[in-house]
Amino acid sequence: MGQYTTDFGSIHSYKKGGVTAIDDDPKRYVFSNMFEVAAKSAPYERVAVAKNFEYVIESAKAEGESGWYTAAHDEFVIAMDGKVRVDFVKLADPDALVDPESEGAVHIEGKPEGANMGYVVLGRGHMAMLPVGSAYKFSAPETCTILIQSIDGAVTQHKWAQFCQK
Amino acid sequence: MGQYTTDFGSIHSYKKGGVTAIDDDPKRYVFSNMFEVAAKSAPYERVAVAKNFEYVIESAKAEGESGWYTAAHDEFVIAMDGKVRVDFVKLADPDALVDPESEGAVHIEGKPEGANMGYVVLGRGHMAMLPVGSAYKFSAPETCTILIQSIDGAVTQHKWAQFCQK
Amino acid sequence: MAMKESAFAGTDEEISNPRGLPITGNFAINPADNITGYKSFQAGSFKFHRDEYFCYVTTPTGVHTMPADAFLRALMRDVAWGFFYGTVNFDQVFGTTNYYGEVDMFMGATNEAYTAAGRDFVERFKADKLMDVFKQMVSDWTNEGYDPFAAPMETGVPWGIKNGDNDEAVSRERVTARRMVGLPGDTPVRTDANGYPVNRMFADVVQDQPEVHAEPGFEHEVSAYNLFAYLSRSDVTWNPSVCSVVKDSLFCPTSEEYILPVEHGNDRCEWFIQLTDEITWNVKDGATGRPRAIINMKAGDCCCMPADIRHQGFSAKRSMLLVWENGSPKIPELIRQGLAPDVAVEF
Amino acid sequence: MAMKESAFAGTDEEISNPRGLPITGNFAINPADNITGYKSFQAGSFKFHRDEYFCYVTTPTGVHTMPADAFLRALMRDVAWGFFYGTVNFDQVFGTTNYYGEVDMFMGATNEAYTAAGRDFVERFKADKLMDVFKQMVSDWTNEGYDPFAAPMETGVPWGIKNGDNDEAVSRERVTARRMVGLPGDTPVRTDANGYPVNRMFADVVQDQPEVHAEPGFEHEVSAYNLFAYLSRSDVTWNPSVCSVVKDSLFCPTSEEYILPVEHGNDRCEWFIQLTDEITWNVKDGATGRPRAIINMKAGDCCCMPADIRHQGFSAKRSMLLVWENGSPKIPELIRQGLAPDVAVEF
Ligand SMILES: [Fe+3]
Ligand SMILES: [Fe+3]
Repeated sequence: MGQYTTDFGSIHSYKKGGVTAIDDDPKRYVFSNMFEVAAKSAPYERVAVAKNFEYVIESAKAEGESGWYTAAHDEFVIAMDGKVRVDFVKLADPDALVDPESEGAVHIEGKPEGANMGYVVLGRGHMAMLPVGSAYKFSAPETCTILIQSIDGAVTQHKWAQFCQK
Repeated sequence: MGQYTTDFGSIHSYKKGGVTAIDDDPKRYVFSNMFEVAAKSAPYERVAVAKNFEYVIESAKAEGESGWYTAAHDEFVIAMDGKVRVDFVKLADPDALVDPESEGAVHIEGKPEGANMGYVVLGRGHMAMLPVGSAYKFSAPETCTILIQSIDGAVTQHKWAQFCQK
Repeated sequence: MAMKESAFAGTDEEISNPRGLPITGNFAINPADNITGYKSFQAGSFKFHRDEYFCYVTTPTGVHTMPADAFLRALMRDVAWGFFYGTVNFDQVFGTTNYYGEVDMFMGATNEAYTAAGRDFVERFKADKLMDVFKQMVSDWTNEGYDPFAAPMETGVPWGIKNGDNDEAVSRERVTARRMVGLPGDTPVRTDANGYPVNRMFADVVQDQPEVHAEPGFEHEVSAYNLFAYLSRSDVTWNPSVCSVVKDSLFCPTSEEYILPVEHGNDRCEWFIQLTDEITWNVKDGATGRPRAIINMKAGDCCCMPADIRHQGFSAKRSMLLVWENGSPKIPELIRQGLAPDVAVEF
Repeated sequence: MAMKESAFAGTDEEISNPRGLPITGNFAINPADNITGYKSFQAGSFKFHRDEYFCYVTTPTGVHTMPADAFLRALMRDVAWGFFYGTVNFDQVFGTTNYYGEVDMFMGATNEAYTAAGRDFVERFKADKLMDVFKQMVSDWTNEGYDPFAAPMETGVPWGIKNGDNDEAVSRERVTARRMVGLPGDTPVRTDANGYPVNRMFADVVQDQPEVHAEPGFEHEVSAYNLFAYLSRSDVTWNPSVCSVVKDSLFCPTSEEYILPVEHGNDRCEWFIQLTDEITWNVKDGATGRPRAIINMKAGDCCCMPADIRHQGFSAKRSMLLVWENGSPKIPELIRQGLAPDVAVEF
């Protein structure tokens, strides 16, 4: 048996497939590439690459430090192609920063108040929880891509026409 | 591995399949069963069970002795389900009995003139040639079925509506 | 993707029944055939039997024949997925449509030629009753050495008369994280020690674990794991398992090799995020079966399956695919009533 | 009344070309891939490559993917049959149509969705040139231990990277009697001694020979053989061989097990006479691919395949089938021009 090489792709090197229509409109498939989206966006712009009713998956370029975020529900992040550190603070008063009935992440000005929960350092393919009730911040020594499971909200960018196959 | 039983069918015991139409007319498939055709026909009636332009395949009940036949071209016979003897005579004057340009078998009154060529005794699944320039006669000690590869001609019976699935 | 068990019990809401069919009973499991050694099965007017090469589905409108490997691979998914979301087309003729508590089983209902000629046949069953028959069928019809979850290069062949079983393989519990894999008390990560070696086609996938520095008291919240390593150790193909949950948003990554054994007919939008390598999807119309598109996905590609199609994937090298589902039970009926669109995003 | 094809006007000896296509050249055989070890091939705008699981056909309109076993079994038939009569659909997308001297190779031309959307792609080739590429392809892509002519229970699996070959199996000559099997100087009968043992599924087929009592001088004419024994010793499946000939009337019996590896699209009527056991045929429209009928044939059944359909057979136990062809080269054009009917008999 031969040796296999797993093809991961990265913000610096990705190939795109695509939709070959037989009898359909390629736009219906909302086809994009998360690495291209991240590469062509500003750092930590959380651009939706998938959406299903209120739910979204966001792709973002991780580069240097992000601001702080929180949400009224769990979110999850995957480091797709490089090292990303995530710092967590247990919010002293989460409801003051985000409506508990709301959905999607919100940006917090400055470091929020609360206990230091610790941090994780993710390598390629690692997934971390962004737990409800906490705030989190990303930092990346080198440019890479993060994928976030969340809900459409204040910080979510919609650039479908720019990135999706027509 | 289990023991396998090959299912042959015979004039005395056959099962029929059939056409289940999804979006078609079953008649287009001209579906019949050679054993049924033979069973319900008189001995040595050569009933077409397949036809493709001038060519036919005939099924016949072999029972006792047939008359003598000849044709201006080769024919072939398969004994499907029992013992059949075929006797051959080298015709002294074949053109006198069958137009050399004609197609299909013709019946000959009485034993034709010519040299005795010999005979074959076929068991189930045996195929014999009915060579051009000769006359042949079938005999079967017990009722069984013969299948003849020939051309549509004087002796060929057409009973499609009687035997084919509608 | 696995439905939650509660779906079988029925929900408080009314179960959709677009065809207005009554519930069919009349289940039977018949003794093993003397020659093949396989049991035969009955659910309503549907009868199932197999021989050395084929599985047969018989209804009052006719018999449908499928190669045993194709049938068993599809049956295995239908069982493991709990009838999944929408329609599981075993092939272009036979399949099931999930209404979450009740199931329509059909011959030809998603095939234009059958429906146009009025030759389609459908009956409706309580999901748990039909599942019970399906589970016994996949158990009885799977021989020793054959694993209908495995890729062709990793298993034997299903042909021949009854010869032992592989109940260990066909009764695998599907994996459903409640919050995230690796959290204390949630679905554990996969290791050599718990029986999940790295697949040969993922030998180059780094098995490192994230650095987790949780302050005391936050060990249940500050948590991470190596998803790619987790997927590299999957012992099954084309079997999404829930790895992280945001309300009804379910990340269901899976490892894929060879061909998706069913044509999955969506009852809502479903997203594919290609994590590694490459998959090609053949997309057909959900109702008629007509080809609509061919989609090639490479690592990083994101693509939506609209709610009105069916899809079947091909993966030459084992690959990691993130299947993303919105598990809300309300969506299919919204789409059927035209209150929600077939497509996820209009731009 | 016998209707002879020569009775119809309007035929000549020119090669039919209903699409009016020019002959395409540009054939290439490319060196083995570094990873898979398989060569790739080109004929006109069609490119062919394989990997461990799949064979790929690429045209300017897209890539079509087929499992390697399905592709190789179909390719083997197309090669062994010399492109056969009419259309050999490798599956519902790719195939060849024989014009007897020239061949149309197509993607989607017999698939309603492709043609309706104008996505079909067809090129025309000199038959011998294309055959040369196909022969090298089936030789290179077949690994040691796999026989694309054999039934699944009688051979290995085709998966994996390049690993030896099975040229002995893939270069079998199709057997074509000139007058009848067993005649002096014609195709010999099969015996243990000449390398044709009885197939395990035909162990109960009596191997007796007919009594032949030829008078001196008539040994070349008084002749008979055991056809059932001959078929019980066939080492291939779904590969009709000519056993007796009345002008253009060709008896082409064959032994069948598992699934006919192609959907054969007729360009004339073709007859099936079920000699033993049972075959089920799935019949689809020749032009669109829509299901039209399912035909179950038991021993003794006789059934015509009309000229406008395609068919694929399933045989659970190895069975004997007499395929009967009218080999007249004039028929397809008569049918295309509407001068002869699609059906063999109207009643
Ligand atoms: Fe799906
Ligand atoms: Fe055919």
